[in-house]
Amino acid sequence: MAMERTRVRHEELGLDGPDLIRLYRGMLLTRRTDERSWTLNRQGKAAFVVSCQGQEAAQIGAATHLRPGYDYIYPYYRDLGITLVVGMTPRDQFLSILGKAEDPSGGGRQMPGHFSKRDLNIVTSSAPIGVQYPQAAGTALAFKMRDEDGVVLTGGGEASTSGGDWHEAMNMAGIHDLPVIFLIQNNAYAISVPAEKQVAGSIAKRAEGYGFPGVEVDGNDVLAVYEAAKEAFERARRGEGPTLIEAKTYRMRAHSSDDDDRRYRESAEIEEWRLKDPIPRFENYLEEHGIMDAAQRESIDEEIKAEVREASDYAEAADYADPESISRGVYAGGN
Amino acid sequence: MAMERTRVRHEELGLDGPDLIRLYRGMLLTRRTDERSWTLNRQGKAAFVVSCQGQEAAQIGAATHLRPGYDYIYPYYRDLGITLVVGMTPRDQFLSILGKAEDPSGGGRQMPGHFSKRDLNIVTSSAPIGVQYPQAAGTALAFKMRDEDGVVLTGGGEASTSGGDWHEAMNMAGIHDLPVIFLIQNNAYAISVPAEKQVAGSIAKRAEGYGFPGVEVDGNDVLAVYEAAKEAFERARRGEGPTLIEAKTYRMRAHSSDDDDRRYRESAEIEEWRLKDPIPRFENYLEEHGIMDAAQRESIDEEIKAEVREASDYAEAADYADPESISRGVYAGGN
Amino acid sequence: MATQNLLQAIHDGLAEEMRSDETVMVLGEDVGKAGGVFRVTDGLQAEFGETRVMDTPLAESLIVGAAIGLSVNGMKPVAEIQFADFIPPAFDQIVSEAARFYYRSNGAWEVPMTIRAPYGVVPGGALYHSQSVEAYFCNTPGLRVLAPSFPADAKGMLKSAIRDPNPVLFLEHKMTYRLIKQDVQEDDFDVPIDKAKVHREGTDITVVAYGLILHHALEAAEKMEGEHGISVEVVEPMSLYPLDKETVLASAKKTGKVLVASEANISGSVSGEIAAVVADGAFEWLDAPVRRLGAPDSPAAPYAKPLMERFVVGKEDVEAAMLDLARY
Amino acid sequence: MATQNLLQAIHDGLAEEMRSDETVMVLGEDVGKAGGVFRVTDGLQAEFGETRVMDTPLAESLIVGAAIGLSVNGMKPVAEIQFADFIPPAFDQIVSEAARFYYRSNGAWEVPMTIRAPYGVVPGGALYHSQSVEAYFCNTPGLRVLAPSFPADAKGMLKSAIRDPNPVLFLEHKMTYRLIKQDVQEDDFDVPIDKAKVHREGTDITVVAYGLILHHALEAAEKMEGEHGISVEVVEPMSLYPLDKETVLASAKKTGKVLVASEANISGSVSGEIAAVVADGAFEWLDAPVRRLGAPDSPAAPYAKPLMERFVVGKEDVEAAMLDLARY
Ligand SMILES: Cc1ncc(C[n+]2csc(CCOP(=O)(O)OP(=O)(O)O)c2C)c(N)n1
Ligand SMILES: Cc1ncc(C[n+]2csc(CCOP(=O)(O)OP(=O)(O)O)c2C)c(N)n1
Ligand SMILES: [Mg+2]
Ligand SMILES: [Mg+2]
Repeated sequence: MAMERTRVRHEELGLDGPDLIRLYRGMLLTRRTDERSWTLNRQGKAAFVVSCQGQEAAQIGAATHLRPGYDYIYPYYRDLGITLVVGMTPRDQFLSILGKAEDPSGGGRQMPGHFSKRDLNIVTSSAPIGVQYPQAAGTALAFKMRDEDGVVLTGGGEASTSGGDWHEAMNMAGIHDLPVIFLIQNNAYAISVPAEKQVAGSIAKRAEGYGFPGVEVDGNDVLAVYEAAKEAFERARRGEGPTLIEAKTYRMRAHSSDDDDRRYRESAEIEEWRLKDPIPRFENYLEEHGIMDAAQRESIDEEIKAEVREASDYAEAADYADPESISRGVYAGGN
Repeated sequence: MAMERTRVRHEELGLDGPDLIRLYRGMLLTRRTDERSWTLNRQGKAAFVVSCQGQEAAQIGAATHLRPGYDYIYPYYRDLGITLVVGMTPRDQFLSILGKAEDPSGGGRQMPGHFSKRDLNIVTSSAPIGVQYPQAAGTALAFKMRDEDGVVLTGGGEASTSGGDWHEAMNMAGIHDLPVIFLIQNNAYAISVPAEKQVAGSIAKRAEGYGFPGVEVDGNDVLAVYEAAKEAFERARRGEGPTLIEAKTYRMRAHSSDDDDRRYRESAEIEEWRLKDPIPRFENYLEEHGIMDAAQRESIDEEIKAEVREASDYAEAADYADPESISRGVYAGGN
Repeated sequence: MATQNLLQAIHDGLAEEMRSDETVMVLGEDVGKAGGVFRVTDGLQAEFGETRVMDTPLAESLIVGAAIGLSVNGMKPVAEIQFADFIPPAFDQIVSEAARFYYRSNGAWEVPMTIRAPYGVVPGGALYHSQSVEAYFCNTPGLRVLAPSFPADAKGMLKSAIRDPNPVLFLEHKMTYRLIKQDVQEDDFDVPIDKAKVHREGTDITVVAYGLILHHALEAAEKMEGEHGISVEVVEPMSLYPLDKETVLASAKKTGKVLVASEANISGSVSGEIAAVVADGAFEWLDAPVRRLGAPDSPAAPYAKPLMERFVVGKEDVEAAMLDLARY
Repeated sequence: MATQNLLQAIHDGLAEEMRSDETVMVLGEDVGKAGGVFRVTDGLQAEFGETRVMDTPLAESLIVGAAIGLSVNGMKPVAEIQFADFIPPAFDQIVSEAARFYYRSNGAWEVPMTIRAPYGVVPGGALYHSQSVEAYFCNTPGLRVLAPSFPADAKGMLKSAIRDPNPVLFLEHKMTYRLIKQDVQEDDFDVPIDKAKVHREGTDITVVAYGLILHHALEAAEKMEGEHGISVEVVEPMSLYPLDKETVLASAKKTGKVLVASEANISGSVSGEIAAVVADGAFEWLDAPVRRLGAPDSPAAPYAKPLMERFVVGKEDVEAAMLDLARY
């Protein structure tokens, strides 16, 4: 919106200082937790890490609208920020990347990033890209059948729209006006494949073909995502159906700890995007509007770092599951 | 186009009288062949028939642009008209529905409607809906790799757009500007499921989301389809990429000889569409423009009926394949 | 008690579960007004409404995926795959997703979903309306694959499957839908979903079979007894995965001669697994090779009648195999 | 001759075929600049260009479907599935389409396509980067499923697979990519794609195995000979479907004791089929039950190391099973 503003953006969105600080904390907690995950990987303690750095604004801006434990979430492997907003903890993350018994996502069975928590309605996720979309549509249908106003948030990277499951779910959501939000974090790459080799046309524009709104937002601008998601959640709760949000962003780290991104992208490009890092960008906004000064920032960061360190220590000291347990729980209701 | 015309439609399209008669013959040959197929089914001679009645305009209008044996075709089970235009014959059809050894589509192995003919580049088709789309994209890619101007025509019913394969192929075609035409014959039903429970939004509009043109045409108007397809073929040959054509039409018979459509649609609706039958409609056009009179129509019909009868007799008299052959040809290059 | 065919029994099992539990629902292609292409869901939409009996788009991955999503949000969906031949697009949602939700979440997320799929050869059905797809699914821990062959069992097992907290693939031999009739109990009953069944006791040979071939085997067993004095024990696995090995092994040990028969292409079939179980677990009791009978390793039943007849395992094939084994 | 690991040998086989036949091409996710996540296609895009080594969208059904379409229009595509665990979305295109084109068209349409897929457990790979998917595909007439375990065989068989007019699923055990080294011929050679291989002659027991377990078995066989005086014959199927039954049966008849071992979940595994073949075809020669060794029937290898180690079939498991069988 280029037009002159009479109120500042966050006020237009009905957000006050504490709301903004909450958003900021969410983003920073996500970043610090992610950074610590890499450290544990580099130390040889975590076999695998998949990172969300650069995508915190998209995740926090959207997830803030969720009602934890009521709405359902079908996250993808980079959605650490989303899971933290609704109540997962850095401890959960470290238990997961270290594969410990207490890991709520799978007790050490699953790779990191395959989130699950029953009481938060974070539905167990996995590696095959895109499988969550029809599931999310089904979950939304159940809400609708019971006349409840629950919303389902699902999403993935831009490449997750290339598979059939995404399309089938979009179609189903459109036919039945289902309360589901598709949040596509278009971070420019699918491992090495650039978005122009992945996506013909435009993801956001496709929604129209299914008869519901699709919006493209600056995914590194937490307020822009917040705004788009606000509308989407309200629409869904009013029973008006799905929304597609394409958040344009960038994956700041390699695809995963197994990847070397120098094979396929230029460091100049990465540097360019580093300047658009959503966290400093939001810090600037907060400073500009007198909501947070450097000292406050510092103290929030210290607090978060302490929490993260403690969580990491806890997870390192935690136990693995009993190896014999691998044969248990194959079938529900007693093997 | 509601605007005043200075020339009649077919002249605008560069079509003369013989061209129009050729289109008409194609449509009528298709209709009569289809009718005879039902007769063979009712007589207990053909175990199964799937019909294209009502869709002849969509099929002939599009297929006329094909260069037989050069362009590739991935038809669907109702595309009898398309296969007849490029060179399959009523005899082939009857051999197929009777499952005889000479059936070019599969020597009696396949159900009717699962067309195949190597020398006509009609690629072997099957029952799982939608599988042809990625294949068609691949075939188009091969043309492009060799810098040839071959075009691939593929298509299906409106329900064939609901599966993932359609979407994956649309995306691939858009990314690489492939010379492939998606002809969707939206005949209002998928067996019993009406289009509004099948398709959210609009099929034709979806093309835009993939970055290429999508057009909706009156599928019962052979000239309208001809025109849309002409543009699509030219575009493809010029290397400009794919086109989606959604031909709105109606399935005049039951889904197949195994179906009873009275369970799910009103006879009033069928009657309404009978008035829009593409064949009488084109006859009117031809009469109006002095291209064909009743006597000519009669004699064309007689000729076609004779051809159809002869073909049917031939097929009835033909042999089945040797039962022992079922174990042969499982692997190419000598079992 | 009323005499019902397989189709009616399955219909009734479904309807009864829907009546007694409002979270049970049906989704699939043409399951609504049309009542399914085989009419298994006939009348259900009229009784339960358009949402609880929902016509879906033509997209099997969506059907199963949505059913998973319904099942984790309070519903007990019964998804219909119109023909088993069209289950491959749903393969990922079944084997990678439904079958693993519970295990991978360490017991947090159950998927109480049932997938019904008609399978097997019917005349004219040809390559894509005839297949026996069970082997594709019988290497997937977390999934149950059931293939009951009698109306009463089918009804009871479907009810059990719907109540079971695990994803169940429920296979219905479509050739037997109207062919096989039996007295079926009307009120509530369920049948265990993890037990094989000895349909007929015998001492000379064991035949393990399901689907249409089971019915052939039972008929042939009578004939063997009457015409050749051969006593045949006939075992139906009921659950193809996981297998009730104990029941199969007990019979193998009793007779010492085992024939495993099904309609599927022989190599890589479920019969292979059953034979392997016998070859390991009953070796010391075996008096003959573990035999298998099945379709040749050609894609599937052809359309033309004479070709189809050559392809399928017929009654005579079953008889010949029995005789051969008994005389070994 | 140069010493190469499995990965290098496969890379070279592919590169050589691309050099000698310009219709050979590669498509898949990240096969271009990145050279594949395991680097099997490293350098190929630089040599052959962006189209002959094409990065595709993330859509496995598209990858295989497009490869079919390429193959019927003059090309010989080699499609890469990034991990075998992600092959299910392509299941329909493989089993319903590629495997049937030739048969269903009565010999008119060949599909000379190869699908490469890395499979098997690697540490940290967990449930979805570890699977042995072969059983899903070994009930599909018209398809070839190859799983060579040594560099030279893999190179030769890949070349043969590319030249073969049929669709071939080519499985590569990713744990052995860099682990297994061997002298590999540089110039043109190919290896038959339908013959099993006797890696080691022996007289007491036969072990049939492939993938990492084959290497365990060969090591264990040496140990058995040295430490226990047990003579082990080791057979590698090479082609899992269709099976070279003759070679397996000949070995079974020779030793009379057969162990079939693989990394897959045991029930419904290809080992079951092999065991069934032995139990029927070599019955009279058998001196012991046909044994199988495999992973437990739990979904797949867990992420946490101690859990993963409990899941996989280790060297000691192979040794123990051999000893047990030999002493039967
Ligand atoms: C079905 C499937 N195919 C391939 C993979 C391997 N894979 C994992 S992530 C990934 C790229 C995903 O890209 P995108 O959806 O854009 O998400 P991003 O990682 O960029 O956030 C690929 C190819 C997979 N997990 N699942
Ligand atoms: C994957 C798959 N699922 C289900 C079917 C069964 N089936 C055959 S045709 C059909 C309806 C197709 O409708 P549409 O695409 O609109 O084509 P139409 O028959 O109307 O021309 C269905 C459900 C199938 N053949 N393949
Ligand atoms: Mg991405
Ligand atoms: Mg239709």
